[in-house]
Amino acid sequence: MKNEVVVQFPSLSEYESLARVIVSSFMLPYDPTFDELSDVKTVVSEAVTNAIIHGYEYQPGIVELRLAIVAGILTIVIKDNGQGIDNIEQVKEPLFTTKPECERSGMGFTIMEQFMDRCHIESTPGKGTVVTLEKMLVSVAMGV
Amino acid sequence: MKNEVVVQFPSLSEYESLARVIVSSFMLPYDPTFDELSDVKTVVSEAVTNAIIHGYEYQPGIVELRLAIVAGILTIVIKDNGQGIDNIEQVKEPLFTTKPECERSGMGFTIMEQFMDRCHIESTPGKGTVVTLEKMLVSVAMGV
Amino acid sequence: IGEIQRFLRDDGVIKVSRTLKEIAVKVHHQRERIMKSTGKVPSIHELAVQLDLTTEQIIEAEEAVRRPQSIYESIYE
Ligand SMILES: Nc1ncnc2c1ncn2[C@@H]1O[C@H](COP(=O)(O)OP(=O)(O)O)[C@@H](O)[C@H]1O
Ligand SMILES: Nc1ncnc2c1ncn2[C@@H]1O[C@H](COP(=O)(O)OP(=O)(O)O)[C@@H](O)[C@H]1O
Ligand SMILES: [Mg+2]
Ligand SMILES: [Mg+2]
Repeated sequence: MKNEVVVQFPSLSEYESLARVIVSSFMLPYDPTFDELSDVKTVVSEAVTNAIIHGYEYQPGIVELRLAIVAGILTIVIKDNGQGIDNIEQVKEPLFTTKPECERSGMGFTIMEQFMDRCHIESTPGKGTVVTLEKMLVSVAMGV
Repeated sequence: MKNEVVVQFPSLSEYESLARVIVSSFMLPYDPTFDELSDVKTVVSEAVTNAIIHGYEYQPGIVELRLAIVAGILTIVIKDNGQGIDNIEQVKEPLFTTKPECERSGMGFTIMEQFMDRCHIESTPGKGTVVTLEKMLVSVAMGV
Repeated sequence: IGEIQRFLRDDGVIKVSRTLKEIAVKVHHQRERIMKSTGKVPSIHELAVQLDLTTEQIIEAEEAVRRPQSIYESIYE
């Protein structure tokens, strides 16, 4: 990908914040509004948290974050080499969660689909998960 | 390295700010003082700028930033696969610069040595440069 | 802000978390003001210019006030 930023960080929740500021700073040249930025940060939080608690189940691992903006479309890829997902259609359903005991809302993927223009999940059980999120940036779309 | 964060970004000056917020977010859980953070951001700017303008001479390339904190010591590694440095002792000298036409100050490495506890340069002409910077964090040292 | 920073610099041991929290409060108020007067959400750049801050500072501040530690501080200060 052209002008891509790649980040690898340990699967610890303290790095969720790092992922959020990275995406914020990455978007800055495109003059995002406060709301755009906050939506994107929210989905990054959801995907990174998923990698840490579901992918790696709090075990040590590496989460990879890739960012690119091509023709006004922001692409965010969040990858883990964790346990993977058996039934992708099922996990996308609102309120579906495999960790009800954790006070998780089961709304992570629903939020990602809502806030972004595209949310694509690829996963191999036992190998890991790649979530690809895309968003057309308004400021760019308006030619601002 | 334990709990290491690795970032790869294109050799464009617009990513200098990304490098700065990354190091800032990385240090924040250690509750740094204002001076500590501002010093560290300054040295990251210097090293990243060097990679872009001297290492790659504004040509496309990848800059790698690695961060780790072990036992209260922050280690920052900035790596490029650019043209490398012939005489390391010479470039460390205050005011030495190979780009006087660029209004560079020749103080980059002097600042890095001043603000950090250690500044180590490894370089292979034609292959690239690795700058390793270390700093004992006061907040951690004081057990704050 | 420049003034505050200079003051904090003199002190030397002032924690960044505190400065960032102050910035976040300013950003929040300015954002509300802009939304009331124009009905639009300002961009980060606009806010930075209006408040004489860097966009970097705004990003850092926004994130800093999310931290549980900062919430703790704002409750007990
Ligand atoms: N990276 C991942 N690796 C493995 N499973 C995942 C991953 N992300 C999500 N899942 C599965 O998808 C379900 C739904 O995710 P989500 O919508 O974010 O809700 P929640 O995280 O609240 O459970 C999770 O409960 C989990 O079973
Ligand atoms: N990453 C690098 N790759 C190649 N040469 C470098 C690199 N960093 C620094 N140098 C060399 O070291 C010199 C001194 O660097 P510095 O002290 O930062 O001063 P300045 O950047 O102002 O020239 C530069 O002029 C350049 O010749
Ligand atoms: Mg979730
Ligand atoms: Mg320099």
